[in-house]
Amino acid sequence: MFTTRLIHAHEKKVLVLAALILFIAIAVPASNLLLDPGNPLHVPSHVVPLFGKYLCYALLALALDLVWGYCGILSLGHGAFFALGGYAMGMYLMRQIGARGVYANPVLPDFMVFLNWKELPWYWTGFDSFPFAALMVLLVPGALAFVFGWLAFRSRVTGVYLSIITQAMTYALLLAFFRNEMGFGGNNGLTDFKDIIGFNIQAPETRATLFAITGIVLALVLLLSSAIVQSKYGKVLIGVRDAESRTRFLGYRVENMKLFIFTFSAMIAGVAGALYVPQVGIINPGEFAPANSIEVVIWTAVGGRGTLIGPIIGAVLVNFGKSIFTAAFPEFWLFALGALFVATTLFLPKGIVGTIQQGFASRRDYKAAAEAEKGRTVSTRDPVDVQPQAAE
Amino acid sequence: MLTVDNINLHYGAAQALRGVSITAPMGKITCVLGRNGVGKTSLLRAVTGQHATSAGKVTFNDTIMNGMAPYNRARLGVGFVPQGREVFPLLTVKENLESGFAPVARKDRFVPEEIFALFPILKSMLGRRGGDLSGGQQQQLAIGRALVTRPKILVLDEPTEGIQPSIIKDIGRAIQYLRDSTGMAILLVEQYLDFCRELADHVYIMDRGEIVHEGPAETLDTPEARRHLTV
Amino acid sequence: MQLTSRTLRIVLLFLGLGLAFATGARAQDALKPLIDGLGATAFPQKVEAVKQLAATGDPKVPGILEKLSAGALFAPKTGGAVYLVEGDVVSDPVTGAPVEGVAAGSLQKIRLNNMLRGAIGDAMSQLTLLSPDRTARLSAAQALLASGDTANLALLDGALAKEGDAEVKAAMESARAVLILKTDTSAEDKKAAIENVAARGDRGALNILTAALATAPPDLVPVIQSRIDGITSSLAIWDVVQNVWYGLSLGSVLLLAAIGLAITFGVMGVINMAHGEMVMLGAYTTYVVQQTVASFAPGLSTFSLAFAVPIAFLFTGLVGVAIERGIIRFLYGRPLETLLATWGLSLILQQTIRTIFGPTNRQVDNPGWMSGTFDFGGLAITWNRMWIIVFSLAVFVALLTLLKRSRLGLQMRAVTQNRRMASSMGIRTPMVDAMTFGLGSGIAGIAGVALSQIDNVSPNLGQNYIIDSFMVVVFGGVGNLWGTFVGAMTLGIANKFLEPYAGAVLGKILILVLIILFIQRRPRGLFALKGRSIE
Amino acid sequence: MDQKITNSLLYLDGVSVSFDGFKALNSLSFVVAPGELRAIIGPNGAGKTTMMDIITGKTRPDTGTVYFDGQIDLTKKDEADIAQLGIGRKFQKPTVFESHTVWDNIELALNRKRGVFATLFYTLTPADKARIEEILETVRMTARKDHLAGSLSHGQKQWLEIGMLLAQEPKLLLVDEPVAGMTDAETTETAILLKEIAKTRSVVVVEHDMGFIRDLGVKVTCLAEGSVLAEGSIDFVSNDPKVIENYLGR
Amino acid sequence: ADDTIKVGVLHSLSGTMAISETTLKDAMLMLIDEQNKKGGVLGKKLEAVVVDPASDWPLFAEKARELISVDKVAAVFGCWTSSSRKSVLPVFEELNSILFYPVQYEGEESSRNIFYTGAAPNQQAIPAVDYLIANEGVERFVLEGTDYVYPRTTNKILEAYLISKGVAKEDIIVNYTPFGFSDWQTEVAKIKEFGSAGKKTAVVSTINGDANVPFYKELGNQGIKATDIPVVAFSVGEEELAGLDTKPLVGHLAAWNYFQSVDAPANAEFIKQWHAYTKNDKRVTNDPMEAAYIGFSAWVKAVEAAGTTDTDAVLDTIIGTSVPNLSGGYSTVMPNHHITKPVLIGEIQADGQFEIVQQTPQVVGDEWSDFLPDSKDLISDWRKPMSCGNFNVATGKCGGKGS
Ligand SMILES: Nc1ncnc2c1ncn2[C@@H]1O[C@H](COP(=O)(O)OP(=O)(O)OP(=O)(O)O)[C@@H](O)[C@H]1O
Ligand SMILES: Nc1ncnc2c1ncn2[C@@H]1O[C@H](COP(=O)(O)OP(=O)(O)OP(=O)(O)O)[C@@H](O)[C@H]1O
Ligand SMILES: NC(N)=O
Ligand SMILES: [Mg+2]
Ligand SMILES: [Mg+2]
Repeated sequence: MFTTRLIHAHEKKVLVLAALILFIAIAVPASNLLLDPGNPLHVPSHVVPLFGKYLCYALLALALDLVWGYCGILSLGHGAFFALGGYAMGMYLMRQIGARGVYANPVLPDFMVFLNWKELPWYWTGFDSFPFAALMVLLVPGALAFVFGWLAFRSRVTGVYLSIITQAMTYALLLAFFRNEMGFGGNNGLTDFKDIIGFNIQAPETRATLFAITGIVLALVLLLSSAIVQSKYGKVLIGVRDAESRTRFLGYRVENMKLFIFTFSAMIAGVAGALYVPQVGIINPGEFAPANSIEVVIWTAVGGRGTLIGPIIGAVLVNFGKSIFTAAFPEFWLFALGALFVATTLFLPKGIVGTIQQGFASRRDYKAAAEAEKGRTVSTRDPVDVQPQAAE
Repeated sequence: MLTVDNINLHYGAAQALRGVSITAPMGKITCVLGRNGVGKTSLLRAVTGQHATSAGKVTFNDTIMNGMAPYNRARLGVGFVPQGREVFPLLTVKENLESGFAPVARKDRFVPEEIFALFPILKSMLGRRGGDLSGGQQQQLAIGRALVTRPKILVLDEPTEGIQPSIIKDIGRAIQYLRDSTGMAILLVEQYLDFCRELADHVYIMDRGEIVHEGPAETLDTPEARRHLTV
Repeated sequence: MQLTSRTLRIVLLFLGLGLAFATGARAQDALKPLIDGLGATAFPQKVEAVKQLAATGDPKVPGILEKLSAGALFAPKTGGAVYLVEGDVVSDPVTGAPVEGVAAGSLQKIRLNNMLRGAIGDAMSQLTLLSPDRTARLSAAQALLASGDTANLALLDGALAKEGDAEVKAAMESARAVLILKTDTSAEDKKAAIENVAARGDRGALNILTAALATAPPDLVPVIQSRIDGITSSLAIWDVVQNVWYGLSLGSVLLLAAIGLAITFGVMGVINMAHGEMVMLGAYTTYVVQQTVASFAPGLSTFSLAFAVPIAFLFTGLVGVAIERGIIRFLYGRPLETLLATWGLSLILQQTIRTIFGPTNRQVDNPGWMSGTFDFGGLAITWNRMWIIVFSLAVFVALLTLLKRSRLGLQMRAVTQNRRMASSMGIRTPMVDAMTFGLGSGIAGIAGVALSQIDNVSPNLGQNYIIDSFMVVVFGGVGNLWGTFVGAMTLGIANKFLEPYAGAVLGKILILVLIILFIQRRPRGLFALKGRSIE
Repeated sequence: MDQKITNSLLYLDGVSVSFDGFKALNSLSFVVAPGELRAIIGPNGAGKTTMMDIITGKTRPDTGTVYFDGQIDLTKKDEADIAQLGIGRKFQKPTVFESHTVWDNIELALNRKRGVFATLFYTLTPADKARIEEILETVRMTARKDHLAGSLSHGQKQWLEIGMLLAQEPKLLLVDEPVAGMTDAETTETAILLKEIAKTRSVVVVEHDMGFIRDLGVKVTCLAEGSVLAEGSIDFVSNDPKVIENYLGR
Repeated sequence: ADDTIKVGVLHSLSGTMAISETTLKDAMLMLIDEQNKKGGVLGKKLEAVVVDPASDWPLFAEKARELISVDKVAAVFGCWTSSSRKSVLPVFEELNSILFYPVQYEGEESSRNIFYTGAAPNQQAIPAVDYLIANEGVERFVLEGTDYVYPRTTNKILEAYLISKGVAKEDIIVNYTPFGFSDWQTEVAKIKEFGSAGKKTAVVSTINGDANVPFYKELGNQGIKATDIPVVAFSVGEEELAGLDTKPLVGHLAAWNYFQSVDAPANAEFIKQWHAYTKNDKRVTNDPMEAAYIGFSAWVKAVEAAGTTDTDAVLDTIIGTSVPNLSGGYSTVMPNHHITKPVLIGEIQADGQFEIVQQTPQVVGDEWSDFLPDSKDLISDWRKPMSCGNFNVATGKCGGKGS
């Protein structure tokens, strides 16, 4: 039943975007591998991991939007789940290096060797197996989100208080992962990977495949998310976002509602991180930096929160811009990026997608109003907050 | 005197007022009635400047108020008791009242004793936060607060909502007293027919964003007026 | 060490004999080879030479050592004869007579290092122990106490016998007690010395007693042990006091950093990510003011901080007003979007400062009255921390008064709770909004003035405080100034109690975890707003 | 005593609650029988809304017992539990989901399984659809079913909230000032509606509109200063000198 | 265009590292400018391609890839933190390009495609503690560092080294603080306490970047003078001192391979160029700038020798290349991709400069520390036929220690 809804109940836009992503997921790698470099349609090799990175960010932004846009939980710590997923993958990749490290130690990664570690810490066990690592990619962020959410939602921590403790969480993890004693390579993190399930991680084919997988995962998660937000559960989430206590008085267990989406979202973020690491080639504690999590919020806001398409567009656009600007105007790109953020808030108050949607909606309304005017019946869909001075 | 001349008001695409004109003379109580959602509150928003009008003119004592910010209207003497009370929830009762000092001259920056005479409960709860009051207490506070600004016209949106009968009577008496003693204009939106009938000098009835009836209070009982007030 | 003091004693002995019949000229002859020893290439040799010079007791020596300190003594690169070089004039360091035939260019300044500077200091104190100048004697006695070199015992005994000034005498007694404990003397003497040392009660005394314990005769052991225990327990108490003080001091920094945010975020609800940059602007204002004062009115340099406070307040306040009018005012009712806009703004402000002042740190000096320490019981209190605490309290009280007592304060709160209704009450909301944001920014600016005294003045300054500031405001309870105050102090003190045990990194992690857990208990912060209106 | 608890749907005894030292409820005792429609009046600040807060789990009493449907101790339950037990509430200040349509507001209120997975896999059955349409008809919102609730006028929100209450199909309805801001005609309608509802369940209604109370024609409790001042028929209560003194005025 | 040779400059111009790295970007632009004045390389002008990796490590990898694949640069000069170097290392190996890394680091790395022109621990840390023991009579050590890999490794090496020198274990404490740490009260008090035990104590500081200013301010305020407890730092140079009032800090030390105060004609010329280029005669020079200078000169010389910028050819010719450094001698690129240079110990002066108190002869950078058990048998030699970054002299095989 759920699967049928997966196909039927989506908004058309979402289906179109999912199809587009799938197309890109296939077309980009195909063009990179099959077309020769002279061909105008050829996608150069360095672009593949770059766009792969954007897709991972899009997945992360989508995950954040599920909790923020739809449930009103402004998580300033989603980067933590992303990073944990990334570390789980990174640990697997580290173990794959085997005796090819500089010290040729078949068990210990190099950074442990030169800091005199004698044996692999217990929490590294199992990471030589891909299925285990893949499971951990979901379980570690999921479990952290579950425990964190269980505590916080049960205690009814909401609003900025929740935001700030999620920030505290990622900040604490940042400091912890910086510590060399943690056994995750300190600030250098995990890097210099060799291969993934037996394939050379630097081979164009592997890159192309990773890209395709990322695209497919993004499309699937988009459809899944769409099914979720279209369901009655999705409506309850919006209810929680707008009037939490009212939802409670209707008999919904708000804490469970939040916990489910928070955990789900954390797992998606973990998957995004896991896909990210082999494509960029490094995972280090910098990913836990509070600023990174804030940036995710910003991509989402730029694209349009509370829409499924918005975060994807926002993440890709902002990061694409960042890639271009940092090379084109290395000294001034922060002005451009900063101005983009300010301008978005001022001129596109609901983000890119949100504003476009609203534009369509109000065109429809004005048409309907004009119709109604002829028939003299007040029957229009009233946009809610268009007054110049909305009260809070 | 307040004159509203042929105004329109829109919420986005939806039109809430269509060519509404009313007058509220000084020293008189003018009452606007109508069913839910016909545009009464919208009319008051147009008068107090909380929402822009898209056509028409609003004048008070020969000053054209179109485009004027609410605080400047308050300085002209427009006092407002909104629907839903809108007291400042985290300010104490005393501070809520004092928030009305903004538009008044320095010498008038005190809370007139009549307010406490009218609503004794406020005096006993000066230190409590506005948001903690009961609904009816908040309504009393909202009226008291508007009076602190020494308005020349008092605009009230369903002031009896949620208030106990004895105090409704007091409010009625107070409104009359204010009209008679200060000569201020009073513009009252009400659902409570008996209350209106007793107080009003002049009534308007609205329906679907338009004025559909006007006349002295007695005309409320005409079948034509009744028709607009029943479902 | 051992060797050095033995040689020194021999030299001293020799000196005692020698001085009796030495003539001025002979002494000069004796000095010359010692002075040339200063020209050695290795520092230990130079140190030895200084010691020997001091041991001569020759009145010329202090002058020569001063020249050495000032970098006026030169020697050939490979070592050898030492000359005094002033400008292009090369002269004999002892007689001051010009020396012909030696070019200043062929010589190299005799390098000093810390060990050599220390040796010079010791030598000077030996030589000035009998100086007629009281302060010179006092500092000489203190230096002897610090060096604890037993070779000076005889010297000290001699000086003590002549000393008339009580304070200097006490200092000498202390120094002597330290030396006594290191030598073999009578039990009586030692006992007195133990009491003298123990009376100091500080960590240095503890170390001396602990060292003495190892070599003490058995009958003195219990006495020493009991003194050690006494000092240890009083030190433990002072440790706690010290942690509290450090905590308050950290707390006051957090308070300063957060208090502007308590207005723009706590009162207005603007998620002000550019708050840190306002602090940074304040710090740069301090820099500019200091530079300006230094170049136009150098005499007023000590007061440049005092000028910086109002100027930073006005400047950042105006920037705040401009931001509010230009951006924030379009965002009321959309609090989350202020996050996006102010984040963008913070990037722009950082890069602007980077473009104007460059990416590196700017130097802001501490005025004299903000440098150094004073002792309070067993506590060494640094002046700059002290003033920052006082300053932060003053800012807090002023702000509290403004918000609670002034008309503007009332209007600010009314506007931020219900802007539309406030307007209908006749409150000029645009003015109040601009003033409120300006005030919060201005306060952030003066926080920057204070922070410039203890931290980097760099474009990244603000980034270092923004997270902590939000933590403090939220931990204390949004919208409550007292919450911010108590929150800052609590976090400061908790941090300083954890740090010695857990280390700085783990300590900070623990603080974050504690904040997370604390919020579970009090989901609306320390000073939660309670009541019906809070859903 | 036990008998009284088991025979009642709602049973409050000795309930007190104070805020910063102010006693909002003072040893209040109050019983509602199954199928009873009960009106509550009382001066502003008497504690009527606070009593509803206690019953629905929003506020915890300092002392006293609150039982529902026999032996269920409501003071041990939270809001969601209590709602699931079958207690529905309309707030004094209308609260609806502003960014949902009128239809979705009703759909969310509908009395169906409320777990995460139940809602995730929920599909709108024809029966549910019919039920929602029926409710929309009852509260006269059919024409506005696709409007966002945020764009409704004050009175329209009141109606929507009554609709949501109906959709919840609770055993006990707590209705706080339902006719505030309604015209006289609508007030009469509401009275009829509530009486209709009370045929199958219990209703507690708080109002200041004495005409409306009279229309209901049921037992009236008058609260004052946190406890019961008078109880009985409307004529009995409205002639009580204390009630006149404290509430009705002269 | 084909008539220019592109050179990548990969330093953060924003974010936390901008404070250190921006200067290196400027220095590189100046060097390239000067080279072009001399006619460029191989008859072609050099063209700098500057990008901003924004202190974000994955972005370093992305930008490195872009420089090599899109801009087709002949070599890249860049990175500051080890993390950023670790991030780009696989990219340089994969795309076979060259990186010159100009900052002192922890060692324990050797890549065919990277040249380490900053100091390895034996070119900075070890001579510094030698100096403390010999010339300051220090017997007790506080190893104070920022909590990351460079200090951790350096301190591991130093601990082993000190113990081998006969320093007692209880006379060494190691302490770490987070990045950007600013409240030093407790830490400094701890140092003071540790130093009050009667033995001469010194602090060996691997405190990084921003945290130094508040650290020294606190030292000054708590009245710790260099004559009491000297601090020798490995990350504090002229640039860091520019943000500090150094009067209370006179006598504290730093160990580098270059100080601006070096008295050598090459240095005077360099400083002159720098002041002219930046149009600011207050701008200071520092050690990483010298390292960048050496790396750049060696690359130019190697390219001229190879007659091409082709990576493999340059990798061959550059080994053994000797270029003047700024301390008056020559630095040679060694087969292990590290260079030779003297170690200088300087004391902070009131004017923010260093007074050089000791200078060693040339020291060869040692990538694999002799004081770590797992690397003492390793050497690196990128000449043919060995061509190995981790040759094990004990087993005689390339490829690390094995076990
Ligand atoms: N903020 C808003 N956005 C969009 N539409 C609105 C808004 N406020 C009111 N409306 C619409 O405008 C019309 C008039 O509303 P108004 O609030 O003026 O009615 P009213 O006469 O005051 O009703 P009531 O008696 O229920 O208070 C209604 O149809 C309502 O749906
Ligand atoms: N959180 C609180 N803090 C302080 N006082 C409170 C709080 N909640 C309620 N009160 C007080 O308790 C009393 C009872 O309030 P309640 O809202 O129950 O009255 P009510 O009977 O519903 O009145 P109304 O008819 O005006 O709605 C009031 O005096 C109110 O001010
Ligand atoms: N290599 C360094 N200093 O990180
Ligand atoms: Mg209305
Ligand atoms: Mg009530």
